[in-house]
Amino acid sequence: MSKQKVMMGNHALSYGAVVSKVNVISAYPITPQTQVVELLSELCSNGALDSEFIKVESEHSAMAACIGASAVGARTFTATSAQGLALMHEMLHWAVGARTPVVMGNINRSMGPPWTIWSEQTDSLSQRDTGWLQIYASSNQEVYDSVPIAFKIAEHKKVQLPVMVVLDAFFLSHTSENVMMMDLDKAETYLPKYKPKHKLDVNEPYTFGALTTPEWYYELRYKIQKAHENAISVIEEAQSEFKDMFGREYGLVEEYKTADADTILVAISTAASTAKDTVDELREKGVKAGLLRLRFVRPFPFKKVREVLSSAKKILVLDRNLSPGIGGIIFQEIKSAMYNESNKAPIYGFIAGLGGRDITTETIHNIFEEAEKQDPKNIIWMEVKA
Amino acid sequence: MSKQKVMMGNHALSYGAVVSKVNVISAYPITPQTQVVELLSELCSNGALDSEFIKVESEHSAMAACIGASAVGARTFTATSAQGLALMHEMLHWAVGARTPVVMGNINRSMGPPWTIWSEQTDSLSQRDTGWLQIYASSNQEVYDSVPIAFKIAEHKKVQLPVMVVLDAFFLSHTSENVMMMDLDKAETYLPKYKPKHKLDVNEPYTFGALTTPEWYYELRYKIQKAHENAISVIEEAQSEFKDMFGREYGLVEEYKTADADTILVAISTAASTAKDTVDELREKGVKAGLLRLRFVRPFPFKKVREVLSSAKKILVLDRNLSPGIGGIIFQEIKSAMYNESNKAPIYGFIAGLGGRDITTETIHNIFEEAEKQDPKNIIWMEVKA
Amino acid sequence: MKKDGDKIIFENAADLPDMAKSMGTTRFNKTGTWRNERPIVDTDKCTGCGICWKYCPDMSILEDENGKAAIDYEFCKGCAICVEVCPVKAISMVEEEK
Amino acid sequence: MKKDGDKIIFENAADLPDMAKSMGTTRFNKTGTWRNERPIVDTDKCTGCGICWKYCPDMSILEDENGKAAIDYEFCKGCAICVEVCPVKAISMVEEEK
Amino acid sequence: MLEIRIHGRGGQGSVIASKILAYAFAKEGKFVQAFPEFGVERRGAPVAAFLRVADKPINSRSKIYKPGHLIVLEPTLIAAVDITQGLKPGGFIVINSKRSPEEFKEKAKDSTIATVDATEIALNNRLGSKAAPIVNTAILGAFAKLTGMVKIESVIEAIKEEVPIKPEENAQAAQQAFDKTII
Amino acid sequence: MLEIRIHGRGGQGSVIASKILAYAFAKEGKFVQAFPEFGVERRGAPVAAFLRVADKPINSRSKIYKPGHLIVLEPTLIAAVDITQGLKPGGFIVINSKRSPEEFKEKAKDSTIATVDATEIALNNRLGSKAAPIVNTAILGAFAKLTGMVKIESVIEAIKEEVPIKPEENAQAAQQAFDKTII
Amino acid sequence: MKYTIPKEELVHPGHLACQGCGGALAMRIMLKTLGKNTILTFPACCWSVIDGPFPYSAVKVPLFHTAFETAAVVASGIKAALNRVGDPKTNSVAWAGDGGTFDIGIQALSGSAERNDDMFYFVYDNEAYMNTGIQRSSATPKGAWTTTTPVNHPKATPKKDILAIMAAHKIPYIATASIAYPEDFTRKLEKAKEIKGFKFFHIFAPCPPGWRANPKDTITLAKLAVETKLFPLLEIEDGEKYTINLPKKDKGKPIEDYLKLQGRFKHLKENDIKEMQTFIDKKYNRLKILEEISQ
Amino acid sequence: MKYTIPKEELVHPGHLACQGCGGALAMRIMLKTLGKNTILTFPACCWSVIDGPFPYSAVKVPLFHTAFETAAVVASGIKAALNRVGDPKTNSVAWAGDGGTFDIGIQALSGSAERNDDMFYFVYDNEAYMNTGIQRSSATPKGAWTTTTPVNHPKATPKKDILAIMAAHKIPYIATASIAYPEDFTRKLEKAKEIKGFKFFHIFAPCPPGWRANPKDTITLAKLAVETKLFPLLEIEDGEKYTINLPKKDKGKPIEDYLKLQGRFKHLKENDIKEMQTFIDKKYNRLKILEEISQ
Ligand SMILES: Cc1ncc(C[n+]2csc(CCOP(=O)(O)OP(=O)(O)O)c2C)c(N)n1
Ligand SMILES: Cc1ncc(C[n+]2csc(CCOP(=O)(O)OP(=O)(O)O)c2C)c(N)n1
Ligand code: SF4
Ligand code: SF4
Ligand code: SF4
Ligand code: SF4
Ligand code: SF4
Ligand code: SF4
Ligand SMILES: [Mg+2]
Ligand SMILES: [Mg+2]
Repeated sequence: MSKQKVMMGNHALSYGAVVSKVNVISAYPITPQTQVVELLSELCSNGALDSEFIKVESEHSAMAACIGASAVGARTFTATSAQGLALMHEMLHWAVGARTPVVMGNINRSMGPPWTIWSEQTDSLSQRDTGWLQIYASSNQEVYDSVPIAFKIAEHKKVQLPVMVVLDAFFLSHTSENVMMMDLDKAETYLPKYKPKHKLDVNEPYTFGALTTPEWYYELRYKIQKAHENAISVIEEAQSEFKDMFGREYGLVEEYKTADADTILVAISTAASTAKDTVDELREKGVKAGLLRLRFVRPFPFKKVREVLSSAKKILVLDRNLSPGIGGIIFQEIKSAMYNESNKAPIYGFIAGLGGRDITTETIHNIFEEAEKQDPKNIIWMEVKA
Repeated sequence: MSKQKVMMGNHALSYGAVVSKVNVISAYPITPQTQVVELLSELCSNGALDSEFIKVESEHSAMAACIGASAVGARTFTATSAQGLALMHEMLHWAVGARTPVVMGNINRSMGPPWTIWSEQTDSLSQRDTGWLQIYASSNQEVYDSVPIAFKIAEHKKVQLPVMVVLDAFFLSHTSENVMMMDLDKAETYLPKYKPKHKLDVNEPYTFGALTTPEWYYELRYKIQKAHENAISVIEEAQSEFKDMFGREYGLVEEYKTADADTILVAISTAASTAKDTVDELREKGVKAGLLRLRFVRPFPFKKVREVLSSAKKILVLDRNLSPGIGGIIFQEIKSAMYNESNKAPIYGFIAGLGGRDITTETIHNIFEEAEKQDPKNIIWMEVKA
Repeated sequence: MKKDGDKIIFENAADLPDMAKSMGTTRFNKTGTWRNERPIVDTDKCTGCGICWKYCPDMSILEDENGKAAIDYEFCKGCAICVEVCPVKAISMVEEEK
Repeated sequence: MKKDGDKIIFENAADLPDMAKSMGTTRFNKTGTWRNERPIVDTDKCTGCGICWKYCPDMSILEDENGKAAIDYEFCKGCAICVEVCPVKAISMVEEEK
Repeated sequence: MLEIRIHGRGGQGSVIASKILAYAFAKEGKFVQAFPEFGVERRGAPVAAFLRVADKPINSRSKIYKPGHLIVLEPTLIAAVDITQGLKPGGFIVINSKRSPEEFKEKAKDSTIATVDATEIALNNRLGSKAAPIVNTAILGAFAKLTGMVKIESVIEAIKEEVPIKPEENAQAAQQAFDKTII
Repeated sequence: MLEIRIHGRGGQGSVIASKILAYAFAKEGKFVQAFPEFGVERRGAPVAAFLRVADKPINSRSKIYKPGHLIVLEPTLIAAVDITQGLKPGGFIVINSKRSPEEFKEKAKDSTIATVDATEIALNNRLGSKAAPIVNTAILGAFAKLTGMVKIESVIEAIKEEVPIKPEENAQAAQQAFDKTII
Repeated sequence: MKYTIPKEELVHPGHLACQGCGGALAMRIMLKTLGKNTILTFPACCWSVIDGPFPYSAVKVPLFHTAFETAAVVASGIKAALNRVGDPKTNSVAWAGDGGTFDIGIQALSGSAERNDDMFYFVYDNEAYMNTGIQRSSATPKGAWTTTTPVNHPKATPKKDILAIMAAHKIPYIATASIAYPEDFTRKLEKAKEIKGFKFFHIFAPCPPGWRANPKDTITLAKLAVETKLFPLLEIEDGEKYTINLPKKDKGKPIEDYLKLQGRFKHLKENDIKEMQTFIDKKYNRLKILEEISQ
Repeated sequence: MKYTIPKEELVHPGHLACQGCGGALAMRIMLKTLGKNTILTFPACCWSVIDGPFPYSAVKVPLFHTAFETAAVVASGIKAALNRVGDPKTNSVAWAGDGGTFDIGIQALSGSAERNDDMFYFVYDNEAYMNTGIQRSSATPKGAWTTTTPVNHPKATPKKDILAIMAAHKIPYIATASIAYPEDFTRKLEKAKEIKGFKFFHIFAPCPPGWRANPKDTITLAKLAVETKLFPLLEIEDGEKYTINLPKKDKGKPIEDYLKLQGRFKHLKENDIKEMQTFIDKKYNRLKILEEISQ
């Protein structure tokens, strides 16, 4: 008995936390995330959500509060964006090392200075080395569904890692779309109460995080890497169970007309959604175009990516982010993932849409065109006023 | 009339700041960096260094103070490590966007939790997407020399970006080695007073960093990328001038017996230094081994790396760092840099030495041996108690 | 970089400063369009006491040739603070044309 | 995970907890080796007032069967606080064997 | 695909209008996107909101540059901003104004224009104050009337579900506007 | 390549000893590395410091597991820790002790052992207090005497340049230890 | 026209503040008094937007926009640099909102104050995070509505006492100021200019949209805040010497006068208002005592 | 043997504190009084090392090691979680050094205090960053040597007045405590256990290596700090009600008695000591006045 609503991405994210029955929320406002703290404050205060909301004085503290609460065994949630995410950075590393399965929404906004509030994925992608799992959504339905899925993965005994659910500023956060809501009871069947394997407990008192010499630190890190590797099958299970219960299907990646494609575009987030229209148009013109959207950037879906790209003749990567010095982050990730593969098709890297500049179907048409002319060694800047 | 001293890496770093005649220092203590703040405090207070030392309450503030001072046109310096570097994170992005040529020493220490103070490069390498230039030293002489070189690059009108000088915890920071000191006057000829192109100035009052809409943010980021590209030739010039004046030669990378090598090991920092002995031993046994040490990780020396690796039959990458989910960061960087190249030699990624576990010549021997047995698709963990 | 009145025009990236260095002023932004209502000064009543000038958050009270208050309609946002603070009620708000 | 007295022995990564969860105690660390000098209680003088016990930072004052102070030499670091605080000067420091 | 742009002032509820209208369409089985101008506009400053409506899921998640139709909450804006920028010919324009549609004809020759005195309707329903009437629900009634794209019943249902304060009055305002729209 | 390990207690100056000795070697044209145990040892706890010396630049930047020679600042440590762990046969051991070298013979049969009462020498030179004598300079004189690897003049020069407090007294202590070493 | 505060304007019109913004007026008064020899630092706050988009700016002095939590320490860095490579007489000025001061910026602020760095710190207090759309800050008064303190659970804890916190830092000069009393504000600025060390100003700055108030009432509200003793105008020297400037009379206006002009207090019951009045009276009395004992 | 404080030990011997560590003793007293129903949080500080390396620990209650700047808010998070998924009666306790409290942790601390979260916060104050080797913190007294305040430029600003700062937060309970007065400490802990809200303890904890003092003098120093009125034992309720417990007599011992046992003050001239004495007397007098006016 699911109900349709029209809601902005920020509300979809918040209701995702509601159906996940989170116990503790701690968050700090920042444009373009504010509707999340506002709606969750409202829902906590009117009883629709039975959760503690710790109204902290910074994002750094928000993440720290979530980590502390999670260590006691509470299901914890926060949300932020850009500067807030960056300010949390030390605690992002912390959540991973402490193996606290916090789930966080991040609204992609470009990094200052200069001040900016518009969409770009540099904020979250530049956290790629912290060990967080990252889900990039491309619709509000996906945002909503991804929250309980994220908890299910995060809390899994073979994973025990924090997960970020990432959505584009404005293009999703502030855009209202059709969203099918879950039934609360059914959601609880999908995602039962969190039962932690390790927790702070006066009846079984242990110390967590004591100084660790070179004797065992190495192995503790090794276990984090293994948890990332384990996460792949855990995700597949969690998403197939989700499909069985709610009918909506998600993969590690989304393939769109890739099966017979000569040229495959790799992208994430809303740009990947927009690209579907371009692929359709190109197909109409007889161009064998396809799209590979990475829904998960961490764990990096190596196997899937390699499989999908194995027979492409040309691989294009669209990055709405910049790692200064190397160009687009997804470009680097894809090249690296494909290096030791037998398919040696050239991979082209395109930058577009930084700082909220729009990425339209035309932009993506231009990318397909530019690929014909350019050297893959260069970083190709789309629509830059160079 | 240069004088030989025996000093620990932390003092080499501090004296590097002294010969650079920095105007403003702001730093916060953290093991294994404390000797830097201690020596600089001493030198500022006894007049050996004519600089303001702002003793802030956190690393976040240290970087913020440096950025503010740099924006007025002061030459600014700081140093930190691991948690401190992570705590600065938002301001690391800031220094790049604001184009403030701060120079920072970072002593590589592994990230908590659990608490640890030992060497590992994850702290600085996981800042690779912030846009900072990064120099990885492998001797105390190099640490010392790299500070004035770093300022020369950072302040160059075609660059204007902050630079990190990175050294291994304990293996350099606390190890005393022979260091040839520079003459102060000669150093000033090499690195004259900083003359900023843009600064906060009541006589020419401008605003920096105002809200920037999608109209121009994109192009400002493009300029940062260009600055990274410009940095390559600026570095080459700065280092050749350094050689002319002080006789010590540094490259973007260091090549060791790579010219005719079949198997090239890529590494950074002290592990790369230790590897030289292994290469020598292997050569003695008739194995055509070589070593490519990345001195600069940002700007990434694409051209050099591609050139050196162009005819290797096997490429091994040693990472004393972990980006959970993908393995070693240098491994990823190298694969990505080599993807569109004609040499498709397999690239193997090895993890070793996390959390300060020692990397000995034997470890590196084992790496060369493992490469014969392993699949390059896997992350290969050396000496892990798996 | 070119200027077109209060507006600044860049050609391309090369034309931009290295970072967001603002060389123009907010005078480019004619906030007079924000008004639904406009303040009108009754110069007969106005004593030139300067109180409205002192409190206008938008620097939109000018001094006319007789030392009386005058409104800068290019920028006045129509907040009506001046109406409120004038001790002799010399300012009143009227609707903007629709 | 195995225990060898106060020491904890892990076999390998699989044997470790998922994070640094400490299951042993610092009793593994015999800080008695830190001492250059050792405190000696003169049980004749000792009144059993408990003051030395109260102030020892290393939990190294025990109570003997007569209610007098006794030193736990396995852990006592030899700081001499107990010597200082004893109101009847019942404790004194002597050099450790060299 | 329908693409609609709404003009108003910061604080007037253009974004809410776009959301309610989107919801009304969704109730009729449509796929929708409603979004504000992505900016930092302040109370009083001219702002816009947007709406896409289609029969199948909407992939494109970029902005709207060439709207087919317009809704204008605030007539003074017509002097202040170029409301017809990018407007496709042959669409509908609804304006909150006492005046007749003809008076706006020159602004958009190819469009079908309707006017409604949403301000008066709002005030009659005690929605807002004279200085700040709440006209964003009333005007949607006029939109339904002018375009016939969405049923007034859907609009009214959407209002009742989405408007937390005075839902009945708002719904009534929409109905009255529907009735009083001058085309 | 020489590899030397120094044993002491936290706060006793083992690390400074390793640095001074390194500097002395450097003055004679050697390449050196001196480093502490990489730990969090506290005052009072047993600690170690290390030294490498070679004729050409030292590439290897890993720890020392098999030292050739030992310096022991604190005799009580011999009971507390296994000081000869990893020690290569045939090396030198200098111990701060009143006792004769023979009494330590069983600890390291293959080594040449010397003792010196560095504590007394230190106190005679007013270095430190009875509870905490500063013996780290004196013992270096004994090292020079025992091993002949480095000139006592170099050690003394290094002490004078590197020790900020009472450099002369420290230098003198080294000289006296050199003279009084019992091999 | 009569000019009771400096005439020269150092703020440009066309800035992006809402109609009737108290914070915009506060800046106007501050800057015209401190003068051109001033370098500004703004953290994230309404003023990061008010200042206008690149390549435009609303201020006529150099301005460095910085991260939300760093205003104080960036101004410290600027001052240190001025001492070395510029004119040490230039004022280094941090200008922040209440969120950037009471909450996320308090650590950097405490650090600069502890070092007694020679600079000005201004907080324009509109009692919430306005730039992001009216979320509670620790400066939000008890009982007030914000988007994160809904009317059924309005803010439960009282406004953080930033003056007492700064006084505890024993800095040479602390003052409160109000846009309704520009001459008092200007006098204090002139006085502070002569003092070396850390100078802290707490400015009361009504925000019409955030307070659900009519833009025209901005000055009225600021005046009532003083007259009701909610926000007395005062000075604290060296953390201990208190001087209350206004209100002169001990019996202030009732707090209702102030509350009723604002939508954010609309839900308050009679009892809540009584409690608030008691709180204000108690706090004011303590100030009076502190003033007395410092004589 | 006579036990004047609870007998049960909740700290294990073998911990890694230096000989004569005041901080180690402080923990011993605190934990035995608060008892087993306690969850601890430590930020970076000497206690992160004292606790022992993984897989060992020196405490018998659950302990979460956290990042340097986060002690207070992690304890807030723990308490919130206890309220939802655990036993709300369990004490959530942050235990931090002076650096983690006065400096890098003050923002999180201020936040938890402002929310009046139901928890304990203990600062064991050894007046510098000891874990990293004796660098100045804002708790370092004026005139003291540390490795970053060399003797020719010793610390120039006075110790930050954390009590006044916390009092400004109007939290229900603040106390000072000393390892030299365990019974007083225990009494205050028992009292605090009964109070809901934020409880702050400032504990004086001499550090032999950091103060260049003899380990045997740890208790003597702690006692002298009280007897010289440098560190009076007191309580502050609701930020306003001051009670001075010790020293009883107004005329304290001269500060020289305290200084001369410590190498970090060796360089001080007679004048410096006089100035310090004046500072102490003045501060104590102000406390007395605050005590009086709160009666
Ligand atoms: C680290 C970080 N977190 C959050 C934000 C978002 N943010 C920008 S301004 C602001 C509110 C500022 O409030 P205040 O300081 O009171 O100033 P006001 O907007 O009220 O003028 C917030 C939360 C940010 N820019 N950076
Ligand atoms: C972000 C960060 N910066 C710096 C450090 C290094 N650090 C660890 S403990 C410490 C000093 C702690 O001082 P204090 O809080 O006074 O405790 P104490 O060591 O004196 O017990 C410092 C600077 C760190 N761990 N994290
Ligand atoms: S209405 Fe407002 S903006 Fe216009 S002049 Fe009056 S005070 Fe200034
Ligand atoms: S306040 Fe009134 S009287 Fe005074 S100058 Fe303005 S309009 Fe004239
Ligand atoms: S010497 Fe110190 S550690 Fe040993 S028993 Fe006495 S007080 Fe305790
Ligand atoms: S303090 Fe002295 S008398 Fe009291 S118990 Fe200890 S040894 Fe005995
Ligand atoms: S929201 Fe308030 S403070 Fe911000 S600009 Fe508008 S009126 Fe001023
Ligand atoms: S350094 Fe000081 S506080 Fe730290 S463990 Fe040693 S004595 Fe205790
Ligand atoms: Mg505010
Ligand atoms: Mg301390």
